[in-house]
Amino acid sequence: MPDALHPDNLPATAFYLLAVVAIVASILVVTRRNPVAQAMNLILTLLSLAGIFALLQAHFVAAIQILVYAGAILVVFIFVIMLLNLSDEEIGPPRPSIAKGLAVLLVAAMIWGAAVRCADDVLAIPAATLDPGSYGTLASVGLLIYRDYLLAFELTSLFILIGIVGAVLLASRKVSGGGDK
Amino acid sequence: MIPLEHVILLSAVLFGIGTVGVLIRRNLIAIFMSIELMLNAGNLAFVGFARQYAGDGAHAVVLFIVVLAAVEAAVGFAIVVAMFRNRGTVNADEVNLMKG
Amino acid sequence: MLEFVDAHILTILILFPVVGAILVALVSSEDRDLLLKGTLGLTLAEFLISLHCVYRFDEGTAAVQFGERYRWIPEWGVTYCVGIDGISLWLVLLTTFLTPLVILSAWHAVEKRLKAYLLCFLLLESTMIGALVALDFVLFYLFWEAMLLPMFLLIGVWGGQRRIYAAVKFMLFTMVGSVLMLVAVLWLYFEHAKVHAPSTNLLDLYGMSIPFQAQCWLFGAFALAFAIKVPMFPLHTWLPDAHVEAPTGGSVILAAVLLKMGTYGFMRFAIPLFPEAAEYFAPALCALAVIGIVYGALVSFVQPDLKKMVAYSSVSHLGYVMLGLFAFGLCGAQGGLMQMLSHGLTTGALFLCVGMLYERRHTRLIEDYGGIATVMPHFAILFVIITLGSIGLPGLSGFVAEFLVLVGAFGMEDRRFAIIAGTGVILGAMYMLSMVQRVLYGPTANPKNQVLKDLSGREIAVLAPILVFILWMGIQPGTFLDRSAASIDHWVTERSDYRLEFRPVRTARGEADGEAAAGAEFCFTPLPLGENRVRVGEEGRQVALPPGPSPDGEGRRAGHDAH
Amino acid sequence: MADSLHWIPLLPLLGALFCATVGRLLPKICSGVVAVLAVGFAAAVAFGSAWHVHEHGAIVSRMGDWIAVGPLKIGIDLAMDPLSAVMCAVVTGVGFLIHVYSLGYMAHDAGYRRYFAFLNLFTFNMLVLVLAKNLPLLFVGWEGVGLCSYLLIGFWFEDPAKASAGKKAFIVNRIGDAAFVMGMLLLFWTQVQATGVTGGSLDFSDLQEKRSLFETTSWGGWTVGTVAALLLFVGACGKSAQLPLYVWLPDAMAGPTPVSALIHAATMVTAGVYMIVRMNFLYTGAPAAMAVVAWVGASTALFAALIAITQTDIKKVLAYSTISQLGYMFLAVGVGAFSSGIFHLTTHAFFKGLLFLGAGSVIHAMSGEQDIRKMGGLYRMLPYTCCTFFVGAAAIAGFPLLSGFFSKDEILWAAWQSPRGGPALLVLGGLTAALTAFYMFRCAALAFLGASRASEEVRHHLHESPPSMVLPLLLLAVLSVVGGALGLPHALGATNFMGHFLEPVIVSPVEIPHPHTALAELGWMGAASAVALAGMGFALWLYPRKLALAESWAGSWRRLHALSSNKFYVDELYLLFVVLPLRAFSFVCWKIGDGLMIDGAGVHGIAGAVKGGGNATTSLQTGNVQHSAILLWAGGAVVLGAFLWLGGFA
Repeated sequence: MPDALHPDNLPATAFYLLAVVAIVASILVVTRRNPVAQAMNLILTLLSLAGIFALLQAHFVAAIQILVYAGAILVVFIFVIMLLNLSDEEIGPPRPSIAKGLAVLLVAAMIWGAAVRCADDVLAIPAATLDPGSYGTLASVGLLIYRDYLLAFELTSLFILIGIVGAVLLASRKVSGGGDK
Repeated sequence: MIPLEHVILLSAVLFGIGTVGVLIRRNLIAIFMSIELMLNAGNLAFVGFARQYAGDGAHAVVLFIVVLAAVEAAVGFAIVVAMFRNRGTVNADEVNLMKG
Repeated sequence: MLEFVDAHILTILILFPVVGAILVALVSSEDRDLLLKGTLGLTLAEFLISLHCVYRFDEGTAAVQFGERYRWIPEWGVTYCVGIDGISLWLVLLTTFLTPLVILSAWHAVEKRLKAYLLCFLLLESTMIGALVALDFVLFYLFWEAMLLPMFLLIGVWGGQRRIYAAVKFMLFTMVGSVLMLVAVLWLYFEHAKVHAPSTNLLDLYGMSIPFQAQCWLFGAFALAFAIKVPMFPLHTWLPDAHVEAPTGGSVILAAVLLKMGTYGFMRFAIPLFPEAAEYFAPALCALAVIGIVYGALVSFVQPDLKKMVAYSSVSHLGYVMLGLFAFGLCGAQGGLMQMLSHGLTTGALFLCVGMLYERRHTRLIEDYGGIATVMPHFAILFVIITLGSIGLPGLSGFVAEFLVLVGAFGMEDRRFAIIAGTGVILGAMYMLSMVQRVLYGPTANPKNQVLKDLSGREIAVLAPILVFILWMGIQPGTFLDRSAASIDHWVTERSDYRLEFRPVRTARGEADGEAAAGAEFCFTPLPLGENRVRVGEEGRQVALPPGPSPDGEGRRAGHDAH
Repeated sequence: MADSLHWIPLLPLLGALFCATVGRLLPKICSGVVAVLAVGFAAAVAFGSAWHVHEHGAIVSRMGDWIAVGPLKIGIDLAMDPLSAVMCAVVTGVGFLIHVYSLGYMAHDAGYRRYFAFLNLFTFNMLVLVLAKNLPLLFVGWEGVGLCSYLLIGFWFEDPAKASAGKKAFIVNRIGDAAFVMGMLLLFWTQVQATGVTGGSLDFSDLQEKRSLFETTSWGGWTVGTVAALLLFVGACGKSAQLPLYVWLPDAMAGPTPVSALIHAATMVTAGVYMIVRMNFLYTGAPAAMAVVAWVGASTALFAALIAITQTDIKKVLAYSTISQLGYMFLAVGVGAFSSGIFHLTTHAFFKGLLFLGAGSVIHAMSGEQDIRKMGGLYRMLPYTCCTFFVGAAAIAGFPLLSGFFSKDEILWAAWQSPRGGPALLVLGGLTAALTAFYMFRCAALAFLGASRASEEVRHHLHESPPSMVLPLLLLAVLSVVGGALGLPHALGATNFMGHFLEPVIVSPVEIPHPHTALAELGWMGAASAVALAGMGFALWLYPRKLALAESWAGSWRRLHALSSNKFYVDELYLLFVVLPLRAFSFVCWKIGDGLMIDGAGVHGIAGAVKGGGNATTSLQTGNVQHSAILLWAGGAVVLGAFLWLGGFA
């Protein structure tokens, strides 16, 4: 039996598996022309990430990821795509102009450079041992939210309110008359 | 045991792909999706580090980021809908009122 | 009351027009008569006050008189310090003398927005006097920039067709120069603050010894700022445009006083502060001055426009002033000062005459005129006398000034400047007389000229006082020269280590020579009682005074006679 | 009389002020009379002071100081020594006669008051010039007379030609004056540099004492004395219309004739000679300068005489004759015969004033006609004018025993015998004497003798001038005849009064040997009168009757005649080589210097550059969202990169 499936390094192989899935899916999100295909691939990416979260002991976050992110936000995505009944985007292939390509390469190189530069001195700090019971669980994160970060939490509610008002205002038919053309 | 640098690497790659999506795609919806990707890459990095240094505070932050993503999607789509109704297109190139 | 006026005469001279301006602002703009009469009254009162200044002026000393020094921003050592000496006395007189005449000349000339026009002049007068008497760099710079605003408005609002272009050009030219000057001032300030107590007071900065290399840069900055204002040869193109577009009153004050700010700046700031650099650059600046003389004369020879011609002649006349100053001789400097006054009077009067012609014919082109003498004999007589004064006919002010400048310039080791400046005298006669002939003599062919009416009583009243002074300066220049002799002599002989003794005004209250005023540290920021009062001595040494009543004995005597 | 010196110039000044101000209100005749009286009283005081000077020597009157700055001290001081006594007498005497003459001449002219105001102002300035005790005050009078000649030449300023003649006169004088100032400054600074700050003074007496200083210090290769003398001589050329700067005098005839008589014959033009005689110590110390003076004088004399013989305008003939006679005076001064120069100046004032006034009365009678070809046969209608004119012509030609004969004879003798002179100068002088006799009598004959060539209605208006004009003519005629007595040579047993009177003024006189025996003197006088009579005879023989012969001669030497009558095209040359290039150069300075270089390149250039820069950056602002995103990223990347490269997080 290959050591990959060996019980104590099972999580690592799971992680790599999920990582590959996430990367492939996100590439597809970016390159597919059909919006629905894009959405589906995005959902796949999110789910794989949720898996990774779980592997990293962030169980609550993984749950939230699946529930809120994949479940709610992506549904809205699909809903809007259906509402606008978008046809395939454009006939021609996505025309990545050289400038944009260069910019992307530059950015990727930057991020990789940053990662490498800080990786060695950051990673020098030894990994802390975790107490699986109390880490990443609903209880611990809940405590955090309602004790340490209470203000931030309340602010998010305000944040959401503004979002709702904005969305309603922008999208409502009455205001659209303001459009000039 | 998942090595941290791989998690960070994954996060960087996802973030890069998201950026490419934002810069290349002409369709606003595609741009929004790419932004979602970038946000998720961020979340992954948070969780990765949290796992390494047992700082579960990051989980709260990830939560807030998810909220942010939600609100952003909502407002974004409102704009897209308004624009679609006015301009009949969601193509980013046609919308250049801000020309200098 | 008189004692108060005596003690603060210069501040009064500066603030009186501002208060006047406020009063005039209250008058309704329909009531033209009251506006004009009121402003005229105010400016005449200002002139009387300045006469008082001349009367009380002590010829014997080169010290700064009627001095007032108050602490303005103690932290940085910025003082409100004003004083007048032989160099600035007559320029202040010129300002206060000409402004009422300009108001008188604007009786019918200005129709639209008369009130704003008069306000501009009152503010202009106050800022000009401020700049002339300020002895603190911050104060001087404030007035130096404030002076531009009213003139900018005068040219920009009441000007001719291309007034906006001219006003902006005038503003930018001066701004560029003064910004560089500001940099130099800051350098000086910080250099001074290293050794002495921080102070922007000119009297303290005079004593500084600056390495030659730095002196050259600083002198360059100051010289550029003032050369633009003078205007010297390559930097003069703003003057003809500003003059052509400015209203009559504006161009009179611009020519008579604003141009003198440049030469006054050289005399007060650039040369005394950086003597070695001044000596080093003297040949170059003399060359520019001489080129200016010939170039100004030649170009005004072919000008079709009267005002532009007189403007270029100003470039030529002020070339003489610069030549006089940089000859570093007593005759040269006195000649320069006289030329400043004589040019102020003659060119001011010329602009007034051109204004009178413009008021009648609304054109400035010489070929539109011809044979004016037959139609307007009084005007012709006055115009010819003023022109002769301007080209330096002996017996009129121009000759005394130019002769002294030539004597001064001839004393320099390189006599070529004097010889070329001498030819300037010929060119001067050429362009002025050819202009007089084309305007006054010949047949009055143009029908519009035949119906022109001669000068009214008011217009003669405008020109007559100027003529009196032109004759007075020509026949008896002693009255003007003697008052500035001590200061100029001090300026010439002690140029390498130039210091000015600061003499506050003599209060009649029996105080021995104004100690009370010197000791009293009245300042805008009230001092907490008992705090150790610091009095900045003349040399910038901090003389710490024991708290309590004004000191007697050692402290006072040390401060007073150690100039 | 000693302390009333300052009244001499002040009286005409008060007269001028009266005419200019109060006179405007009173009837015309008042200002005329006041002006005449002012000059009359001035003449009286002048003669009184002259007599006092003759008896007791120089008088000085100080009236405060004018400019006192450091080393430079100039006082308003007047002084009368024998030289200024003679000049004062001439100026006020001839001036008075011309003022009386003007009463009639200008009787019906509109600008009557203005004319007399200017004439009095001129007399004031001339007297200041003559009586000044220091060089700057002399210069004040010098420029003052220049101004008055400008005002009087352009008196009828409605006519542009006359106005520009006035302007031309002033500008040419100004060129001379600029050199004069340079000379003054040189003298002043040489003293200051030699004796330290306090040493500078421009009083004639001080200059006289320091003359050795001028001969020793050198500047630019020559001695200071020579350079200063030459500079002052250029000023004199400007004022006394010598060769390079004479062009203004013929045009100055545009002024009223009495003005020409007073200013351009008797007084102003002689100011140059007076100045050189006043500065004789400077000139005797600079032989090179004296040689220049002599040769310029002689060549001007000949040059002007050559032009005068073909002139047709009566006043132009007299103008060129004046230039020629002035050339004589400079010749005399140039060879060191200062007193004979002044003597000729005096006699010249008499007969040239007479000739001009005669010409004036002819023009007055011919109602403005000045061309001698249209005159003729005036002896019938204008007997007095004719006689006096002929007397004047004879005097100037050098008719024996008249004033001109003696003064010119003395000059020719000096030119020949003086150590500074030479035979060449004598030849020039003699030739000019002959030409002078010829053109004077040509003009007189054409004007007065023979048949009248005037048009009918002009001939109808012919009338003798009123007494107020004729009286001065008679007086001047008498003076022209008797004038010679002032300087009778030794041969005729009289002491040379003028020579002795001016003795104290000449500091180190040039020794001119007198003719040894009476016989040599008589012989010399005979030769001189022979030359004069030849010229006169030839002219009288040729002109009234043989006009056609003269025309034919003129035809045969057409080019020569054209050359002379067109004044050797000097005016055109000046225009071509001085005025036009100057105007062109100034136009270039204005349009290219100011227009293109300073304004165009400098000011607008910079403004244009700034605007261009601004336009370039706007192209970055495309509306496209993605472009902005890229910019955002690029910026972020650069900043991050720089941060990391420079130090990173450590």
